[in-house]
Amino acid sequence: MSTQLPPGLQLEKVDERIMTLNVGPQHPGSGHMRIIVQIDGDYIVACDPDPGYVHRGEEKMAEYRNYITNIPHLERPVIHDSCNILYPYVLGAEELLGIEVPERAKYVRVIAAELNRCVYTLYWLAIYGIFLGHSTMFMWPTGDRELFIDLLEKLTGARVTHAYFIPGGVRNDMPANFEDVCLRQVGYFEKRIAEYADVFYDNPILISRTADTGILSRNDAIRLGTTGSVLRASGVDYDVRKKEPYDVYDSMDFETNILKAGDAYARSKVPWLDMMESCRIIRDALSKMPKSGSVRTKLKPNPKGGDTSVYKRVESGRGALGCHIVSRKKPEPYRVKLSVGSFRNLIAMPYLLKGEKLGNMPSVYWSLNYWPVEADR
Amino acid sequence: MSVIAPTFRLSYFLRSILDNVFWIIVLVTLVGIPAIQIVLFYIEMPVIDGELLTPFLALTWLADPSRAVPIIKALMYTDFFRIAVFPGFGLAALLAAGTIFVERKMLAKLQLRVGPFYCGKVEGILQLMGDGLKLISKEIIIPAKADKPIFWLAPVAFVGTAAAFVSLIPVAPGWVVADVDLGVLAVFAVIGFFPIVTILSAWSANSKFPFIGGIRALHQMISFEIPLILSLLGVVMLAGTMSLTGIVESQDFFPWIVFLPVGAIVFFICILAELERIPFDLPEAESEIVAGWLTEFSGMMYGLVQLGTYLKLYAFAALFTVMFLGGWSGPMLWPPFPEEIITDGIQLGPVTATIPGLPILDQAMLNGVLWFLLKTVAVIFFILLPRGVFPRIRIDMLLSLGWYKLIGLSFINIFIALALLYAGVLGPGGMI
Amino acid sequence: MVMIKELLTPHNANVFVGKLGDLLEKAVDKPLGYAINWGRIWSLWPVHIETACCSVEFGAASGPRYDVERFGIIEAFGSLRQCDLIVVQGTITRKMAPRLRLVYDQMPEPKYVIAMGACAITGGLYFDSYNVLPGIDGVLPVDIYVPGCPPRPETLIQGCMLLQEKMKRMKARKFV
Amino acid sequence: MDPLIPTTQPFLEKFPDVTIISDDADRPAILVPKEQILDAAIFAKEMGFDHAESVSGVDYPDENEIEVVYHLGSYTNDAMAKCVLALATRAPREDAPRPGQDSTRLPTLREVFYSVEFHEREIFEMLGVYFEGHPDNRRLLLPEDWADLPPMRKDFAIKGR
Repeated sequence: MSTQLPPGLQLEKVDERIMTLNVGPQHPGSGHMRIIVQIDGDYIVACDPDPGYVHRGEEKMAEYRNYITNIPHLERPVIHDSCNILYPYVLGAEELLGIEVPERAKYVRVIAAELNRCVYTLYWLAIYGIFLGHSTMFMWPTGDRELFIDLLEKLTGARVTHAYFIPGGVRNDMPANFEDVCLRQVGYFEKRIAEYADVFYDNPILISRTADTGILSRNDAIRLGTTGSVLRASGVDYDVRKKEPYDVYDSMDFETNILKAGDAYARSKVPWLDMMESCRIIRDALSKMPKSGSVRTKLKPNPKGGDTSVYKRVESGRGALGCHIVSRKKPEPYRVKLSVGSFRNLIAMPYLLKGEKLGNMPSVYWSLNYWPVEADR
Repeated sequence: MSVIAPTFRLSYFLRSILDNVFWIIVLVTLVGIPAIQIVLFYIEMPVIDGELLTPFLALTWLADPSRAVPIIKALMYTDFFRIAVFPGFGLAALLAAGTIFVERKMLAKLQLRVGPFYCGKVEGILQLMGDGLKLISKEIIIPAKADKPIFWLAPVAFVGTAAAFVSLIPVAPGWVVADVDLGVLAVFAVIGFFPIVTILSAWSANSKFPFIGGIRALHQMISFEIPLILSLLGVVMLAGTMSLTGIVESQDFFPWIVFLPVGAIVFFICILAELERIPFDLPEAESEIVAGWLTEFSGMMYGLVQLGTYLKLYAFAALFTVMFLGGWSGPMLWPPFPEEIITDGIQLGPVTATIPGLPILDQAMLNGVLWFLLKTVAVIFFILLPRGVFPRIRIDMLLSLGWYKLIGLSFINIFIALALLYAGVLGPGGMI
Repeated sequence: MVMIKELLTPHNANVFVGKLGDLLEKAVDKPLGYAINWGRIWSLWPVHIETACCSVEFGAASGPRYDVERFGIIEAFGSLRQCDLIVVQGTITRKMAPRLRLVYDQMPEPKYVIAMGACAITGGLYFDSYNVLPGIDGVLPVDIYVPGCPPRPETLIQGCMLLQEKMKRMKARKFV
Repeated sequence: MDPLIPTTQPFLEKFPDVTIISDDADRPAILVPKEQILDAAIFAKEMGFDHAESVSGVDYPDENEIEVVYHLGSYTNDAMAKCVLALATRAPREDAPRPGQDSTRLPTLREVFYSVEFHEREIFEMLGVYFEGHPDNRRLLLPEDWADLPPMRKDFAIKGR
């Protein structure tokens, strides 16, 4: 009888001390997912994430569209990081279709991807702030995020859904005086981001609340296959931009931020440090890029891929983002699989939340750099 | 404001209020005044200037202002006026409303926003009225398995407890609803009701998140009541009295915060915790337990709880003022009442009206109220400020803060007070 | 005298009381109804339910640049029992639809629905997906449609203002 | 950086049945029969691949098989950081699938690579491949009342196409 019920709703015979809480999908601290938490007093004894509330079948839809028309819907899982989520798909399609990318387009892509990483991370930081009850930390990043959105709007023409990367380069060239505006706003942001430390990262309450909670050791981080900031906060030196540079990241000047602690505080601090590196990369790319030239290679109409498969990956705001495209000599890809950072980090959630206090649930959950829409695809 | 909203809403609103007033006057004339007349013949009236106040006299004030003054004075000294209007509920509710609005605007300014802006045309000052009118008219949902009588009772009891707390606060010399000899003890007795009301409402809702929130509130309030009480003992020792009025009078020359800063800090932190304000707003932590013990309240029940919360905020701020900042005492700021109005009367062009009994309020009282309000508003401001700066802390950190650190600090405070007392510096018969 | 006795029947008394009640209601209802409607217009508290990616722009709308609190709309309110507005932020999947309806049913009257984004209106980009509903019309009664993919925050704010316009023309139901 | 370690050759030496699909230095790909996948995974782990980046399932109705591709990467070995090994295996496909009860089965790799847990759950609901030994073969992303074919199979046509 109980097998007919959906997961998490089974009427199990449990200890009377244990209370089951449904956190989500309508819950101010869950986002687009449900976490079934069982608590004993103030301690979480079991946690079962239940994603899939935004499962829209992107991968199935990709099989019915050709390589170009796949672009708009494949960026929807993370609309505030849309350049980065398109990046592996575009790289893979270029390899399948055999297209060379002009040099200038590579730099424009790097700039757009780093700007978009800042947009994503600022939104993530805003939600992290409100999850900890710090409403000022919601508002400040949300306001500063608009600067980068302005820049991307100038570059691509859309506020969040850019559809800017296409196989063969980018859709259009940089507008005039973009470089000046970009440098000015990045310069302002670098000053501003230091203020976040005053109000948030150096706050004694925040430190005492998030430090030593949800500790993910180095071995566990590797074993669970986590990625991105979660991995780097546990002391593993792995950044796809460094380890397997794509486009022109090998000539960029930046560092990989690694923290050893592996707790929620370290996990919340790595993206913040990464944003500073993003600013460095943007400055570097703007100075090194060719000042003129083409930004896209023209495609043949309805291009067909070979009879092969590719796996490309990039470093997105949430970690390594892979795209596995299987092609079978058709204008449409035979199979597109997005291996997203959120889905890979999700596995750490039941592991980390077990034994934590209920009050730590929001901070540990959101420190996993998890965006439910992306995980559901 | 916009193209799609061309009409001026406030004028409609004011017209509707005028409409309301008109109909109220009509109804009062037809129904109310006869009823009052009937009632007045049966109840005992106060004696003013050796003359029994009859309904006839009571109605003459409509025609003769000089007769109005003694009646107003008499009414001002009735218990009902004190409870409902001046040192009691009316003042507190007014301050509470102001607090909510100032909180929203101040938080918005901290966060580089504007806050409520369009409601009421001028910086959104009518925002609170809008919220209140909406909450009054909203459906009230009672959960199916709730304990209905207790669930209904809880918001009312919460506001009632908060109002009882307000009634103990002395605002000016002689202006207090209930001047209890053991005022501090009475305050603690009233505060002790808040956890009970909270846990009753949380339990009766028969829902998980209110239950967790209620348990958290219970833990928090009870563990912070002990340092709250202990931190006030120093003041009580030095003042030599438990009456709140007596404590204020003992601070004529200097407020106790000068000698007992430790106690003041402990008391302030305890206030934040008792009021469930950030960083101690665990019972209402949205991201963990939806809205804590307020989760199941809808409509005006929620409105009542909010009103009670802000009444409580005012009462605690006022208690801080009374205990540590010297209450109404302060240098005379209020300008003296013009002498010629008392002797010669008010001159309005050719007409001179001599009104005996003016001024209604004396200078000392007005000055006291002014100082009291200034200090209280400053304390309220400091209570609101942490909301923009701090994240929320965790329940175990909160409890260890309450039990280990604050209790220790409040004992240190007591030792300081005892040392000052036995050294003969302060206190009854002290040097100062 | 006989006539007065005949007039004072229980039926006539009932009619008289009823008329008096009508008069009282007329005296109170219209201005009070207006005041209550005015209060509802300026105090729309949205439920915190995120259904898809439009929630990013919903969050941006409450940020410092757009700041919907100017219109009395407090974002991220705790419990749905105190909310009056439900902004459906994007795609509704088959898994989310029953939950959305549940949230709507749990809210107290009066309640309003804004369908934000192309997906919430027609299914949008996901018109041929196997797990997405073609719009939320079959789930909730929608008051305002805000198109866009995602709508800019300005569009959302204009949608809220259109809802205020619409509410102005609605008759405030008697306070429940 | 160190020279890349050859990855496909040792597999061929140890398991003669495997087919080498790609011998690229960064993206080696091999196809292993389903009986040997567990041993091959253990061998890959010994070689230095310590986590699974992605698990994707591809449906081949022409060949009547469903392919499951494990993309394995390495965090610990710096020389292999660039390398992503595609370890593919194939399960028989049935025309009328009954997920969990038909012959579309594979041994789970969760004991070897813990990180495939959620990926395998996703493959189970999307393609109907039951992973034997997986502790948690429950539905993950699809609605609880999903009664149709597993959606990523090629014979599941989406509406209007």
